[in-house]
Amino acid sequence: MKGKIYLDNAATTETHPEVLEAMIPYLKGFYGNPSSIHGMAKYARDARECARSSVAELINAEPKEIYFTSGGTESDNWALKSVAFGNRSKGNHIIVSKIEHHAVMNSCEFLEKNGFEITYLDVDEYGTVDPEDVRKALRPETVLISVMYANNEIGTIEPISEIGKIARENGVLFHTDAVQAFGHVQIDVKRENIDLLSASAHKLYGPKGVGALYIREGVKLEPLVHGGAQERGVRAGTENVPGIVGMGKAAEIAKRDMVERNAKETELRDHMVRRILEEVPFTKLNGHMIQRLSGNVNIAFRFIEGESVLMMLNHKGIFVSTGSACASGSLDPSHVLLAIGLEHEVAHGSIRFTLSYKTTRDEVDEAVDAVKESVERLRAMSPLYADHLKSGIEKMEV
Amino acid sequence: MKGKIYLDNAATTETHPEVLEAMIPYLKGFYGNPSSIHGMAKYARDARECARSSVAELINAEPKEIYFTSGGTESDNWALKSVAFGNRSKGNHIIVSKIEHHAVMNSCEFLEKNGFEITYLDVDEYGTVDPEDVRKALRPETVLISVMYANNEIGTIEPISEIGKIARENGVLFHTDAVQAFGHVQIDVKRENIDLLSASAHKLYGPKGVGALYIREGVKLEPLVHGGAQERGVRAGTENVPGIVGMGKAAEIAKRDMVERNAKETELRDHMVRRILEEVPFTKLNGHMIQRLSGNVNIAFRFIEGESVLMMLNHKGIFVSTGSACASGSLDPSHVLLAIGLEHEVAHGSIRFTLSYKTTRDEVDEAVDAVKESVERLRAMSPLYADHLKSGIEKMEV
Amino acid sequence: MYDGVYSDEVMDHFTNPRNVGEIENASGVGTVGNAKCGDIMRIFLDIDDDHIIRDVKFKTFGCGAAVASSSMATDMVKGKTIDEALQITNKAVTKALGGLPQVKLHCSLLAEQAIRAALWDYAHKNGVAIEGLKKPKSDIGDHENSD
Amino acid sequence: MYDGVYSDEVMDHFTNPRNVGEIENASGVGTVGNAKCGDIMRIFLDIDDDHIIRDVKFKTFGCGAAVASSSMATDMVKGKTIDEALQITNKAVTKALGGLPQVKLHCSLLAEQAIRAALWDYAHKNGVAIEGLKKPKSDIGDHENSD
Ligand SMILES: Cc1ncc(COP(=O)(O)O)c(C=O)c1O
Ligand SMILES: Cc1ncc(COP(=O)(O)O)c(C=O)c1O
Repeated sequence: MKGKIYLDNAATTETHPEVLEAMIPYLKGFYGNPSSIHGMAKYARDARECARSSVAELINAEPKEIYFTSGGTESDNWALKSVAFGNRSKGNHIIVSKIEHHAVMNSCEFLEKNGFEITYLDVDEYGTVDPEDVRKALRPETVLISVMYANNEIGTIEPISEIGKIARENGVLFHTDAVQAFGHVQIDVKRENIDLLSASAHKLYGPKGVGALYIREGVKLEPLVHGGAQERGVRAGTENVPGIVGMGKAAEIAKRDMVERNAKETELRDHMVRRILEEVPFTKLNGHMIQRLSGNVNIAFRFIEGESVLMMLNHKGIFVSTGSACASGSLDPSHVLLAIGLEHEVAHGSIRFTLSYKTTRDEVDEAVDAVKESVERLRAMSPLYADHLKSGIEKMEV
Repeated sequence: MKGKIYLDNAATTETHPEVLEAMIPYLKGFYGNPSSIHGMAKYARDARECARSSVAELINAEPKEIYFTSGGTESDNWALKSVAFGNRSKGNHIIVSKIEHHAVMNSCEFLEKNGFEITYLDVDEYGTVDPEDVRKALRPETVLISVMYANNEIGTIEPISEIGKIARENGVLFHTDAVQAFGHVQIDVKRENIDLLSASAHKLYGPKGVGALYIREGVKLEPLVHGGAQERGVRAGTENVPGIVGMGKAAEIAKRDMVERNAKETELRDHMVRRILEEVPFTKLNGHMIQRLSGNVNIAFRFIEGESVLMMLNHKGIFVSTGSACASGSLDPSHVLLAIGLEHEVAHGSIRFTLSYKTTRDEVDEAVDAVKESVERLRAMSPLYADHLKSGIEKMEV
Repeated sequence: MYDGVYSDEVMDHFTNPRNVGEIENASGVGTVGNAKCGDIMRIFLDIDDDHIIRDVKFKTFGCGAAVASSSMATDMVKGKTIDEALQITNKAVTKALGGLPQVKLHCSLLAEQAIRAALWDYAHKNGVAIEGLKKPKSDIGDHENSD
Repeated sequence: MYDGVYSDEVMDHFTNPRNVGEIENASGVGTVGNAKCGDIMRIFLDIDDDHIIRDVKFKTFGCGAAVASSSMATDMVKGKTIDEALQITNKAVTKALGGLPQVKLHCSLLAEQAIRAALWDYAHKNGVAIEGLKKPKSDIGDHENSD
């Protein structure tokens, strides 16, 4: 994709060349099934265990607390459903935030149909959960708290260690969907009292189709996928060895490069936000200004609809996103943008730009220029903008 | 792995060079998330749909009846659990065979814990299910029949179209675990009245970590994995695009080469069986002689234990298997070998050799020579063999 | 987002939309849709005494399909009589666009409705009756409190 | 099959097992395990009047760990007194083998039991009492009907 500017790294990332290089031997010669007994299995087994250690190290877990899955969605499903069904005798109440990913939201909806009660916590205008709200929502029958580490749309990083503390003090299990944070933010499952954590490789320059669930030692989960004795008997199925190796490598690189990547991305992010807010009228940054993923820029553009901006940018080889990729298929504005209090119209006019470690200042500048032009063109055709101009109010709150 | 002889292709296969070649672009430049709206997504989406068609064609299904999963195990879990929980109001009875893979067996065990009743059908000495037994096991509250297409240990191909007919006549859903048969045997879901079929790519020279569930049009399944709107809303999670492309390519090649591969494998298989039975005393072929996967040789060697044969062969660079790879971790002899009536001792002494389209006659001959030598050495250390010789019976039934 | 993607025709009408703009003192103006659903279309008609649509312009807030549908629909009614314009259904617009993704079909319906709303406005202002034309339902007027 | 794999020591004793064979008119023979579990070990001891184990042989039906445990255990008791031999536990065998996978630990236990069974047989035949030695439990005798 030469000459293209890819700013949709929260949807998925380009596999890092070192990651691909690490995977290739397991896609070729070392194809053994790790469960076999013979020599071909040993290579696969060693590689898998090496990857497990790299993933564990990135979040200060023990290797034996890492279980490989097919991705973030499966990890979320496994954590929520197995804790719920496994603790039915203890209680049927779960606490989540209103801005969780669909993998958590739709698992909750399924659990509601099966007799569970879910409290959906409000967030403030920046998308932050108030830990005190978590405490207040606790009931004797609460079996799980699940609050995402960082939001995939607006990039807000949640007060995880405060929530973890409340969960641990009250003897309630705490799961966090860290799909967007894993490898991008310094995570410490021990210090932050996290019992369960979901991660996915393809958001971190690793391959698609592989993820992990961290399960703190001592927490017992019924498998979501039953069968063979893989993953210590709790996640059956022949392991995606090349994928696992890729995830391990991506984790290893993330540990090595995180500080540098974050510094670079943060600078570009802030530059982009500044330019857009200064140069394009009637715009607003969605999400928290500081407690924010280093690669996330999410802007509300008034009077225009996001998909048409996206398509104009697409035409120029600039790839961005409106809501989260998986929310699509629906016409409703993002539940996250509504939860932070945006009007429907403003939610519809929001665009997410997500940077990678490879994004350059030139790319950002080119994207901002293209955004300005597209927004102007679309506003020129917008009846809402026309009405606004006629209303004579020159500046307005967005 | 030069100079090595890999005869464990039922555990997993080497990715076909054409498959890997097809995958590489999606591991590199075309990394878009199919759910995104921009141009990068289109490549991924087109490739995914092309793969879906190839998978569908191989079993005479429609592309829209194919749903990609993380592998055979997930497909089995999804089919069994969703049919069960989704039809609770209709009934709680399921019929399976005694020789199903652990993915099915352990899902059944989970369902039993959740109030379902499972009938485990006997098989005859060749591992064949009698369709009449299926009919007899039917109850008004039967919601699912699940019988595997071909067994992973002994290679026996089941009378699927007869069972499908009985299921359809009685209005009961029919699932078949075709992980070992997919692409190796001519399957026709329409003619054989199959409602649900599980497949896995890595058993067919495709990549690990991707599989499919065929769901006949009109059959509604609750997702096993909830979340985004992927796979028409029933299998959430960012798609493993390179894996899916690989599975598609593997299916395409299988369709093209099946007749030729089967002819070649069948000849080598029969040669191998003949040589072992003739040249090694006290041996027996496990499984059906004719209704058998073209690549499967499974032999019971009396008086010795399988793992030690395996290890001796391993020492010589010949890779084989005892029970199925995923059964391992347990010390019990294979449930399949017990189901066909083998004594424990004989079950413990059984070895599976599974060929690929690349296996040569020289490799087979070298393996047989090594088997002969290993079996002789181990019998020389076996107290059972010593006792047998002392008992003075020269030949005995095995 | 879609089962398929946009056709070349849609892309053409989106990137080079025809008839964008407003008509001062238009014979009829119709606005349909609401911001909650993410689509608002406003169509301006200039209709002469022979009931021929001499000119047509639109302004649209919405996705690519909404813009393309507005562009195509306005192109299709231009130069037609009112009766002919009433024959132009959302199906015809969709077909002319080379099809639309399932989830975007409502955009062509909005375009049909916007034209009818503008015709209604014309009929209402001029006190004429147009056979087969009903009062438009969804108007911009109620979008702020249609929640 | 295993969390880990076999150590080099295990592999060495498996591929080149020491003391394979039988002893004619042995002082004591012990057989433990059963075919159902996939392991049978038979140990032959040649014990002199000073209660020293002059020679030892084994025959084993079982996995790699079973063969290696038999080989290692026989090597360890060879030349020892009966009392010394009784000190050799499954832990010592496992350690000498450089460890065994969790699921294979019972193999070293079988080796310990086989030696004790052979010693019991010796004691029984010769009418001597060996302190700390109990009647062996699992014997080949009951393997056919132990289902
Ligand atoms: C018959 C059968 N079913 C299911 C499976 C599970 O497939 P996978 O390893 O792709 O999860 C296997 C192989 O392991 C198999 O042989
Ligand atoms: C916060 C969050 N959770 C879960 C997921 C699902 O992960 P995956 O696509 O690997 O299934 C995503 C991304 O799609 C995400 O951003």
